[in-house]
Amino acid sequence: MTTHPGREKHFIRAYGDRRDDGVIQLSFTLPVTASEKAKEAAKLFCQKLGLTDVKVAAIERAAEHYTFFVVYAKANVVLDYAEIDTPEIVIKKKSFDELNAFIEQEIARRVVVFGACTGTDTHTVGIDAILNMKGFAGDYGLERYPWFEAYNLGSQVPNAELLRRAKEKNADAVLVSQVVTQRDVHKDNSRAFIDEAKKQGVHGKMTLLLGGPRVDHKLALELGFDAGFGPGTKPSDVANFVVHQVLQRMGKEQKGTAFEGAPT
Amino acid sequence: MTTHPGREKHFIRAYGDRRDDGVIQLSFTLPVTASEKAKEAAKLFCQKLGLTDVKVAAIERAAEHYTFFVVYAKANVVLDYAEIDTPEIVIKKKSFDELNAFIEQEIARRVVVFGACTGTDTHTVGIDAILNMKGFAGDYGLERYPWFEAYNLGSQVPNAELLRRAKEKNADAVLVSQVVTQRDVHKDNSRAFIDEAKKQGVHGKMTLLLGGPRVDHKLALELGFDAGFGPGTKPSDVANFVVHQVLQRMGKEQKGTAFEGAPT
Amino acid sequence: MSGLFVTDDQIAHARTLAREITDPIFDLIAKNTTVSVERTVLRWFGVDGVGNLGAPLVNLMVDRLQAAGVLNKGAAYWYGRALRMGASSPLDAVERLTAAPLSTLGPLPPEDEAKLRDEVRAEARAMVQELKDRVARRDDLKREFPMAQAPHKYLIVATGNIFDDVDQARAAAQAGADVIAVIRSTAQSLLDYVPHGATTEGYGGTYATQENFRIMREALDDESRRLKRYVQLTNYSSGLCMSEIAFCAAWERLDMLLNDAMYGILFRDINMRRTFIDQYFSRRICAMAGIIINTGEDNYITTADAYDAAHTVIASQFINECFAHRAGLKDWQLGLGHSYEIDPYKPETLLLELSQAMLVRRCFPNAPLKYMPPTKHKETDIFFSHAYDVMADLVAIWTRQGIQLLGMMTEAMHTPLLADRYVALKSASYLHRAARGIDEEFVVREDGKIANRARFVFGEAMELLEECHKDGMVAAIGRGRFGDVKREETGGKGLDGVVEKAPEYFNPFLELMEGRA
Amino acid sequence: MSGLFVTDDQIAHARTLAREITDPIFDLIAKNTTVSVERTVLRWFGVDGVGNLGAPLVNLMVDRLQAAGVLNKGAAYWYGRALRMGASSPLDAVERLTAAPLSTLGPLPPEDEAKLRDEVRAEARAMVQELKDRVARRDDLKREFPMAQAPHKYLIVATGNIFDDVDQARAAAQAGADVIAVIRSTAQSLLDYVPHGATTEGYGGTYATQENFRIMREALDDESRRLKRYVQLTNYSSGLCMSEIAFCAAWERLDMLLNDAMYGILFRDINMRRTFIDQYFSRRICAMAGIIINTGEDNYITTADAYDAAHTVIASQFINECFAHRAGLKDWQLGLGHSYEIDPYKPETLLLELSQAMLVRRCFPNAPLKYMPPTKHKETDIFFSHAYDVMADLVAIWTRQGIQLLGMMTEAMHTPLLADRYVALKSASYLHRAARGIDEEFVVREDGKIANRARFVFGEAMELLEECHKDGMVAAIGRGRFGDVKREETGGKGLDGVVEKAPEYFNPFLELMEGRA
Ligand code: B12
Ligand code: B12
Ligand SMILES: Cc1ncc(COP(=O)(O)O)c(C=O)c1O
Ligand SMILES: Cc1ncc(COP(=O)(O)O)c(C=O)c1O
Repeated sequence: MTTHPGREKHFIRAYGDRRDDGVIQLSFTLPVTASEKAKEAAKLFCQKLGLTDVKVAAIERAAEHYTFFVVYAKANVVLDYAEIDTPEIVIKKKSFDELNAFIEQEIARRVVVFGACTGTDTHTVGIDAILNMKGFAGDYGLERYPWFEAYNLGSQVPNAELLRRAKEKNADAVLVSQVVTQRDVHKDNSRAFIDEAKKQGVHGKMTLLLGGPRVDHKLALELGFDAGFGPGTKPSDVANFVVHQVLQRMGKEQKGTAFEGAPT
Repeated sequence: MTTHPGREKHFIRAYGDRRDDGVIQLSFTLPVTASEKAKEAAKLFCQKLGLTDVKVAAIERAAEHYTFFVVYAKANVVLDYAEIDTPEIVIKKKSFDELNAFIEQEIARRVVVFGACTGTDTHTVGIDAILNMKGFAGDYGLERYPWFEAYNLGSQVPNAELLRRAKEKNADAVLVSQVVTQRDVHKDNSRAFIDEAKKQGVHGKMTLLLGGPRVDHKLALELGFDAGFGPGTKPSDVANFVVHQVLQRMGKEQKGTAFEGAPT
Repeated sequence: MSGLFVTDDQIAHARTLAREITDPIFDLIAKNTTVSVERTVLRWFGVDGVGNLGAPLVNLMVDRLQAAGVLNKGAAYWYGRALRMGASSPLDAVERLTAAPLSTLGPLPPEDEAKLRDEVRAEARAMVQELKDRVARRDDLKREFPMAQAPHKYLIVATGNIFDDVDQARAAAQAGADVIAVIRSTAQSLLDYVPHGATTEGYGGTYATQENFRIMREALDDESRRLKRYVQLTNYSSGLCMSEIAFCAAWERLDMLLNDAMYGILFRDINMRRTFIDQYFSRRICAMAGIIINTGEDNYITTADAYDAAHTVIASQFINECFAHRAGLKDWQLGLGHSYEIDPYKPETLLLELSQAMLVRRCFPNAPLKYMPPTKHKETDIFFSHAYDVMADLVAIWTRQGIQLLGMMTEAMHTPLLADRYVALKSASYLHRAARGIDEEFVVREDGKIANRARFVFGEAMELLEECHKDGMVAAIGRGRFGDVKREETGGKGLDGVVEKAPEYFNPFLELMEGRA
Repeated sequence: MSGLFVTDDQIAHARTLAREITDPIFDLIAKNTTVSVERTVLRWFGVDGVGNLGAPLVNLMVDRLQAAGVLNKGAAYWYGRALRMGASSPLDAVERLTAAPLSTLGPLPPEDEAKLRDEVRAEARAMVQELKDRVARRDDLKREFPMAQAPHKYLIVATGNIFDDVDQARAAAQAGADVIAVIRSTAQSLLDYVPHGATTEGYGGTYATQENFRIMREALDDESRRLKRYVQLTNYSSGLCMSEIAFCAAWERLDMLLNDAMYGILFRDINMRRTFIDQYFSRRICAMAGIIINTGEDNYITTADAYDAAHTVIASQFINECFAHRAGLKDWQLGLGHSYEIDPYKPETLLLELSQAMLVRRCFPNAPLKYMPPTKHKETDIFFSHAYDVMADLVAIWTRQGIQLLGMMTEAMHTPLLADRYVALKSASYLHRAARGIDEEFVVREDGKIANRARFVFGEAMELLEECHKDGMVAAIGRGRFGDVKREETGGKGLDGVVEKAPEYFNPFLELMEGRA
């Protein structure tokens, strides 16, 4: 990532075939019958988005009353890339061995985590990737860390049960996976989880993590979690994060310290 | 095409998975290195287009300093489909035999047309499709019409030469094909053609037609042609159009009469 | 295909193993019934509708019978008793039964018992005939408007709202879909009842209800007539209500059903015994109603790795086939599931996928087979994912799959948009058109990578079957042999719905379907 | 492959026909030279730069020699005369020659003539050595950073601006491109001179200039080092300056060149004689410089129908091969062109395309071959077009194409966007990875549709060769046998640039390249 000392401006536009030509591709369906009129509507649609040089490339009869369009057009959008904030990395991410050694020394007890795919969601592959021995993409799961004590409750676990079991073991962190996102069911369930955590009095005490393919850090924070992890998350990212959280709760590290691999 | 008596409103939005959900797909490249920051930029880019619920689905490292994005988002664009104008069809398109019989009776001489791919363009397949015997998609080319006299001069023909030869034979129509459109070279060449036609004093006298994959009727009119024909044009469309033009020039038909297959 | 990769004897041996593996399970099935089977019986007699609190009447009735400890005689028996008590209609029967103090109702005199059974049998026979008549109507329509050539392009709709589903199903049919699947709402399989009526709210899918089935089939009948091409409908029956849904589907003339002997156990943590018993009755219904079942082996390789676990698919297919044959299903009804799921970043994956699909074809030459597209390794880069799906289209036509689920380029993101289906259909049509008959152009080299891989996978599958044979299915499932998922015989949901049959257990539909009456 | 579809004898017969077809053309070539060949000679001696009005010095000089009617002695001869007149440098030679009243310069005394030729020959030998040294540097780099496995993924850039092209070429290389082609500006092939210097304006492409070649090769050398994978560069030489561009390309260490014996005739209406003579000298240069040529048979089926005209591709390839062999090119340098262009709405197109590609492989087992993607039937529906390209990727890896142009999903719309190339590369990589070795897995059935079609096409190709043999190439071209385009021997552009050689014609480079000196 380029850094921009003194926040010099760094204007960017879409790149089609030449710098700053602004060319982008769109496709969409309109609930009308394929025709010249439909094509005109597609053009207008794009113009209403502020696009210019609109080329309605394809007009496909997706069904009797639906037309699918492919469009190329120019977006007159300019961004100042220098203005986009990403936290500066302060602490380097620790490897498997480093992290275990670090926990041994600094925390001096095993870090306890509980995880599950809660609500009606049965997609366990993601949470398994984080917790199970095998891990993900060659990166070991938390069960493999000798200085972690990881419990994976599987799928369709009621929020209350996950929290109850975590409390029993005085867990440091609770990991919730949400994969089905249609009509924002993951948000509803996540909110229910946080309400339950407040009810059980653990909110703000344990580290609560949310993960899944449509989760990002921002969303998780909004929903009341301590962090959110999206697609491609490695178990070691989560392990590092949890350890930082424990240190911070122990007062050994300043809150909000940015570190490598932290969710963004 | 649905007709809307009394121009009732007919509001439409993009259809993703549900009526009016507004979901559209975009893809574009930004000249930045793939990163979380790049993803944020892509999101902002879409928001600046007025899109909401922006899901930056894919962040692909297209090259070191270029990132390709696939995005799904909601467009809050509403169109009144009833407001989009398309001419009402008055005269039905004539078949091959009908048209020949019609010319024999109403014009009583062969209709002369000249065509070429002018300028530096060498894409003859399009103009050949319109003029040559074989035609296009099972529809005969103008050479096949006994009541047409069609000359196809081929490719890379200078505008002046095409016009000169057409004038010599007192042509009814001149057909120009333009396929290469990069940096609007087709528009430049078409303007040059119209200037030349004015110079040779045939503009407004002969019917001048423009065709090609990125041509539409509107564009052709803007450039000073009598009509424009885009992708998928059939020779019979052109034949019918030219005959209507001749009739109109003869005063046998009112100018601007809308007919089936007319360019739109 | 005969002789390819493995010998006919090896394949025959696999079938023998499968038969012996399922033997103990058929004992279990013979000795037990479930609440869901009994509810199905009542549905078949025409008990429909819901009680005051929204619970289906069949649930109210069966729960009551179970609470009273008399369900072991069979709901049909009690239905007959109610009739004899003067019930004028199935609904009336429910009311009478739920009102009467059941436990106090002793047996009738022997001749009355026999008469009761005869009466109920007669009614059952009539209802079976009615079902058959309904199915015949479907078959007439199919004859009138023949289906397109296989692979039948199978597309899902999943809006949650049956009326939106209808819109999308029609659109998909117009764009070339041969089979429409209405995906069920998330976790419906864990409901121990079948929701009632037309539904407009669901997550990740639409509730499977009899009324929803009816609405959709009606729309597709209409669309079939308009397109002059019969468009098939499928839904999901695996779950706690496997046989009830099978009945609803049969009654509403569905063409296919997702119906797997083990899916509920492995992927929904439904109790093993419950599932085995339910699947049998549900498959008997499918067999009678000419429904093609789709099994779920493809799911194994969404959890386990598709390369490593390839043999589990084959082994399970032999078992699923055996369960199916023993429930009266014919080969043409066996949409055995498999899929194109190997990590596309591995080398030679097209060879591996061809090998696997050819091996499945070799083992099950007369089954239509159900081929699933890549899902797990789909990327959010829709252009890559589309290319990836295209290769699955190729393998499908190459290995003459009967049923092909079309991959969606947006698989990694959301349930399909209307446009996603259109895009998939257009490409699949191209592939089918372009590559039809390719299998007849080539002879597979027996010393090549495809053949060696097929033999290797078959060998591993045989080992797994031998293990199941030696230690039993229960043990094999306990070890996570299928889909990397471990389950215990007495674990999971729904065991309390399993009831040991009394010696006088009565189920006239089963008798009829088993050819015993 | 040996023995597949047709016999080795049949193929040998095709080669005999091709040889005899080209015999009269080689007579023509032996007896004539062209302005462009002579300009090439001067360039090789180091004449570079442009005159006051922007015309290249080589053009000024050759035009003058031609106007004076003395070009038939060869530009090298006059270059020698200028040297003897005291010219201190090639540039000085140009000036002296263009200043002197040439027609008045009679022959020198015999021993001086001989000495002049020796001197010029010595210089030519040195320049040839310098060219070889430059080429050796390229080969070193190739050894240091080996290329990826074939098919080499060939991508085009076409911004019109060489500096933008560099950006895009680097991006494409980073995304996996193995060969970068810089598309020429529209109609450059009709320019009877090679533009000079770095250029930033062009339509549909970027001007082919020596400086542009240098800039791009330098960038790719750098990129090859960074990626540790040699990235090849290609450009276009067909046209009125075929041999000059070949020289510029050789000097700047390009790896390939589009170079076809008939493309200019058919697709650019360049005079036949002119083209035949130019192609020979240009190919001699390619042979020496280790440049792989790419022929243009694929173009035939963008104008003619790909199904109907399949045989014209094969026939032309035999002729192009013969022209190439006779110019000293080795099999490994023959990127004979063909393509995946059959209308995708026809049935069984994958079988047809496989048949054609396998037939080409069968006929030219040792040539790398250059495979083009679908273009003509591409749709503006980018998702369909992408699927269509993917099948061409499959055929490319299946038939072991050496060079594969990647199809662009936006082919029907615009010259490629950066993203289009990325999308194509990612899918092609997947296909190459997934299907590598598939040809070794299967035996083609000799009684199948693929084999029958191949035999049919080969048969038609033989008929066409027989016709060319009987009536001559000129007649066959006159009948529109290739690409549906008809051309006359004395028609087209550039005939006035053909000059009959005088008996004392002198061209030391040709002597060296033909092994005569
Ligand atoms: C495998 C799969 C299944 C398997 C699940 C098996 C299992 N035991 O998990 C089966 C076949 C059973 C299944 C069923 C269904 N599925 Co499903 N399934 C998938 C599929 C193909 C892959 C998911 C996957 O395993 N990804 C791989 C893992 C490693 O990635 P991940 O989950 O994103 O996890 C990573 C990160 O997100 C993160 N992470 C995830 N969780 C957590 C938690 C924490 C705390 C942290 C720190 C990190 C973290 O780390 C992981 C590693 O990097 C996806 C499509 C796709 N390609 O994405 C559809 C998909 C998720 N399924 C979908 C649906 C709709 C269903 C069904 C509801 C369909 C139905 N009605 O029948 C059912 C029922 C599921 C239910 N009740 O929940 C939809 C969801 C649509 C949406 N956005 O809402 C998808 C997207 C398919 C689609 N396009 O329609 N499915
Ligand atoms: C075939 C082809 C060629 C052939 C042309 C052979 C020939 N004799 O025509 C060859 C291989 C020689 C060629 C060369 C080049 N091509 Co070219 N070629 C194509 C291709 C694949 C198909 C075009 C075609 O034949 N379409 C079929 C016909 C029937 O469709 P059509 O032209 O649209 O015509 C229809 C209508 O538009 C209409 N119509 C057309 N003209 C007229 C005129 C009138 C009066 C009327 C009424 C109607 C009408 O009716 C027709 C029937 O419906 C397209 C890509 C594509 N798939 O579109 C690229 C394409 C057109 N080529 C392209 C380019 C850049 C070139 C080159 C410049 C590349 C280069 N630098 O080397 C060269 C040089 C060409 C030149 N100097 O003009 C680009 C143009 C990009 C742009 N938008 O500017 C395209 C789009 C490819 C790409 N994506 O880069 N090409
Ligand atoms: C055999 C089978 N049954 C049922 C289902 C769906 O069941 P549920 O509704 O439980 O998600 C699937 C899903 O893929 C399946 O393969
Ligand atoms: C052999 C050959 N030469 C040259 C060209 C391009 O030539 P031009 O620059 O004339 O378009 C092509 C185009 O496809 C070709 O195939």
